[in-house]
Amino acid sequence: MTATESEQLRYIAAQAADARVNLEIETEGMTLNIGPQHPATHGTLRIVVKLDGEQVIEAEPVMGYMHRGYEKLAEVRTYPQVTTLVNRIDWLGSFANEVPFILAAERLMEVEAPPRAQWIRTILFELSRIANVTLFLGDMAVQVGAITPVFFAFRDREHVLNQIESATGGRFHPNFDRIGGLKDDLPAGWVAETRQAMVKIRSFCDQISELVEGNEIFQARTRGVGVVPADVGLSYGLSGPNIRASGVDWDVRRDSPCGLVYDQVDWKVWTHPGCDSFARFWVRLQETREATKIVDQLLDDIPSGPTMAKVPRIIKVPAGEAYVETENPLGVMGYYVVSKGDLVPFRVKIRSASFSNISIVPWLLRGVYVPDIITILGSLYFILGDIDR
Amino acid sequence: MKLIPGLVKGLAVTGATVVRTVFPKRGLRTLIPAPSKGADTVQYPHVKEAPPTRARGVIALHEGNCTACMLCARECPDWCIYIEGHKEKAPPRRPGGKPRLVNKLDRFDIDYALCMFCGICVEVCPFEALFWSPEYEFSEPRIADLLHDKSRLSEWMETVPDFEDYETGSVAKKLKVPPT
Amino acid sequence: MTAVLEIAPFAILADLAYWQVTSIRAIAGLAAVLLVAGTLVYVHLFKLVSFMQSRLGPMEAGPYGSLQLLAETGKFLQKEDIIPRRADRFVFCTAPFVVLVSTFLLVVVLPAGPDAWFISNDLGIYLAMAVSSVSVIGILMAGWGSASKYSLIGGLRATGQLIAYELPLLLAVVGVVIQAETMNLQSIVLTQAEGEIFGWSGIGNPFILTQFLGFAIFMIALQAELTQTPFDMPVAESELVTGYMTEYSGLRFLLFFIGEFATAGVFSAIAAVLFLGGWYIPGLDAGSELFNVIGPLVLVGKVVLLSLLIFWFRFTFPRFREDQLQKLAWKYLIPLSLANIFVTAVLKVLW
Amino acid sequence: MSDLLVAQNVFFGLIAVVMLVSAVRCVTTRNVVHAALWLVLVFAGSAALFILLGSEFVAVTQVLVYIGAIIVLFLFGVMLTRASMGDDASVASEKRAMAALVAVLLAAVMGLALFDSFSDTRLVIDEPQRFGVVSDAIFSQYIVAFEAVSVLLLAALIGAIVIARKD
Repeated sequence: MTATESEQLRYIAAQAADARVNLEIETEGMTLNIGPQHPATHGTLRIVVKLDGEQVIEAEPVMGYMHRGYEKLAEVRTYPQVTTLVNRIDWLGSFANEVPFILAAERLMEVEAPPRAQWIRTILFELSRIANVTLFLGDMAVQVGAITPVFFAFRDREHVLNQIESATGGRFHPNFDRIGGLKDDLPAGWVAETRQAMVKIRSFCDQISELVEGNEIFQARTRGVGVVPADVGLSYGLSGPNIRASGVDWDVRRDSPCGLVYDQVDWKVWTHPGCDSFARFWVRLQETREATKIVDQLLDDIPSGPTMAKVPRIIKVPAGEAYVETENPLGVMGYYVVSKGDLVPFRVKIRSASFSNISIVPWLLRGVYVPDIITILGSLYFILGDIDR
Repeated sequence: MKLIPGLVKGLAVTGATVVRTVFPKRGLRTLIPAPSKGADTVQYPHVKEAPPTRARGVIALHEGNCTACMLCARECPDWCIYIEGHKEKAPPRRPGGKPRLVNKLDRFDIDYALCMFCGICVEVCPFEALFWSPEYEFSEPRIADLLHDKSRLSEWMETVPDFEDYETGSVAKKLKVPPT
Repeated sequence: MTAVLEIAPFAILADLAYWQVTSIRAIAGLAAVLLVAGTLVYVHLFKLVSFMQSRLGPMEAGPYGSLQLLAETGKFLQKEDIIPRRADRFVFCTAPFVVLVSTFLLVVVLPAGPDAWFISNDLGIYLAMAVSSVSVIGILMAGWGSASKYSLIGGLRATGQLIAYELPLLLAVVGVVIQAETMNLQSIVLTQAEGEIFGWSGIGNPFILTQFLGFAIFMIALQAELTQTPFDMPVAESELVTGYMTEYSGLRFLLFFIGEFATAGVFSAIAAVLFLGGWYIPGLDAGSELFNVIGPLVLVGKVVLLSLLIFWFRFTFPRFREDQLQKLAWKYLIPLSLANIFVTAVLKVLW
Repeated sequence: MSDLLVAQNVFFGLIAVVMLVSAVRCVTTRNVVHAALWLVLVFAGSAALFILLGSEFVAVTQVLVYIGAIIVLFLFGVMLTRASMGDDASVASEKRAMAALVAVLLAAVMGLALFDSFSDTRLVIDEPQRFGVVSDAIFSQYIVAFEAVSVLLLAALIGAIVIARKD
């Protein structure tokens, strides 16, 4: 794409203008393996970068070290079993992984969850977003060298995880969503406790914004680093906060809220025109705050009623195909489910957000310095399970 | 230009955390340092975490209810449940009736090294024989010891808590845990 | 009180043979470096930082985790000493010692009391600055000798950074030297103890008041010399995996670890001597024998205070990028410290 | 006094041996980084010799400038340009004769100069030379030379920048 190329050239020129090594001196390039075992890769992503001094000439992500074959596994698992599996794709916001799959299956079976179930689903969805993004807020600070914020992140994420656990029984892998509703209803006192947790999360956001966002060094490290122009981002399939940080006002929650009750609450989609790493951090910080607001509003009026629609005990999904996507913490996640009327899905194609998000990495890393690689990777925020599936 | 530089604000945040951690007390005893109370962490082996009632810690077996129907073993996504049983004659329910054939459980093992704690077995059990206990301290130095057999699984029954009440607005029925 | 001290060890010291005095000094030097480093690790790295992150830090070994350091040392000593196959064995193995030697040589110029010093001569701070620059070689050796790209990049970054920040460090000291008219650290302490502020000699004249700019520059440059966080690009864990120390394990890693904290302690002590009056506390006679006993403690107290600043910064801030920290050194710190020298010199001549 | 003299002679011998060995290793090793590291020992030895002569200032300056800066820059340059680990056959193979010639000439010139000025002078070292004396000498007796060297260094600095920046 020509727009892509020209944007990139301009970007490289801007990056290299002030301190480009004199090209007439013959220097030996160096190939540096970042990963598969490296603190910045959150697991086993490997990025092969060719360096000229400290400047990246070429970068290539190597994926698949953690490939677990979920799409294939799903073909030999019944629908309830698949729910357990897909939990583990993005392990930090795991409830959010179940939802689009369940929604796709529900669409095929033509059942709809009762309003109470939809409501609770949305609450848990946002809670898992908070659990995921709070960790990003701390982790991003660690990537640029500040150690303390990540401890705050783990500390306050605990409140949210406790709520998820006391409702679903699973701290990391809730496995709470069922075709036609939810496994169980909320325990008594859960609403009040969640409200308290939201207060804690808001104060955590304030702390982070003072400790990290407002910090001059952090801004110097992130502003203007890893600029993703909107058209480039869209052409690479970026989604979620990453594309909203490039000023694209696109949020599946608002634009096509299928099965979730985002249209019932008053909230805002945050965008930032900065396109850089700082913008991505800022958007996520605002989204965490917004998520606490959504949860608070939803908690106010959960409708009463059953949490499970009438579904047969043994689930056989009628033949057909459905694609449902939701706005997961990492970006747009979609499940394309093809059924032949069996107990097991015929084919499940998972569109995970991180996989698309890091496809821009080679484009983005060309011409940056080694420390910026880490900033960019950190700000794009991927979960290895979400890339390799 | 901001009034207070972000660097100073950052220092204030960490500094305030130190003060809050070391001097958590309010009122007269403010100046007595008590970090053990102020810290957000707990000293785990000394202080135990209290998991919520629903926490999926370990699966308990109520042996009397199990009919060795194999539903759980079949639905388990990673096939970590091993069941063997045989049919046995049982005395008639009413005096004078015919003797019944009941399924008797010989073996019921769950391999926790394989289990991924999804809870499907507990859910599909039609006879209320499997329950979740929030107990979480059953790690073993040897992986073979993670295979819990029938008696071990029945012991967990004592730790199964009562089901808790539901939030207002719920129409779900509260289940009962059978006495051990 | 002085009578007691006359019969205390100090009187005996005078009659000892040269080798005895020397060995006492060597042991005292080791103790000064290791004890201070241990204190810093416990007080700051284990406890202060934990409190910053609202946790408790080590609690199990000894009362309140106070013996944790011994446990850690034992652990490091037991660990396998891994040398990468393609590493330059000799360079790789000597590097930590070079770094450590530089630290131990630094301590010799520090005065801890009117008579408690290792050497006291005109070299003073100049020797300290010269010796501290030797550690760069150790770091380069470690970076190059490890046969690892991360180490190499870390070593190169460390060198670039240390060269850049040695200058402001030295130049910040010059202001103090001009004001005290000596490079002898003992005399610098005495000058501060006997100085007066506009005729008021209540607290002496700690140079932090008159040389505040110098102090600030010194502390910033110090942070960079120690490769602590805003300037820890060379050891950046999240990208270079602790840079030049990547391949080290066991004892040799321990040496680097000790070196890091010992250097932090010694440099804080130098800063304390230069700017905070060293072993002197206001209200007492600087010549008093008492200071031979409490002087070291006072100095350690000041060291803990100054290193608290270092570690507070370290665990609060993100790190600069390499080009940014070079820019900070060359564009701001060096011109500022030159201006500081100029102003100090002019004022010195005018007064 | 004589005790001190004996000690001085012993240490001079030790230092001289170390310096000689390192100097020889420095030019014979095939590893550039090792050569630079041997050079460190040579410089450290000469600093020690200066201390034996009682000129502490020069000794410390030797450490600060030569070990702390020049060698570091050497190593820096070597590592930046060729990071070849281990021995490098191309080092010290060409232009050996030329190097030997230059070395011999340099040694001859320096030896002559030293003998010429100090042939029968006995240095009496009562106490270490004070900094004040050095600075007084630099800024009065040798002021012209000092300034000339400063200007030369400045010129070199500017020249280096001009060469480095082609744009």
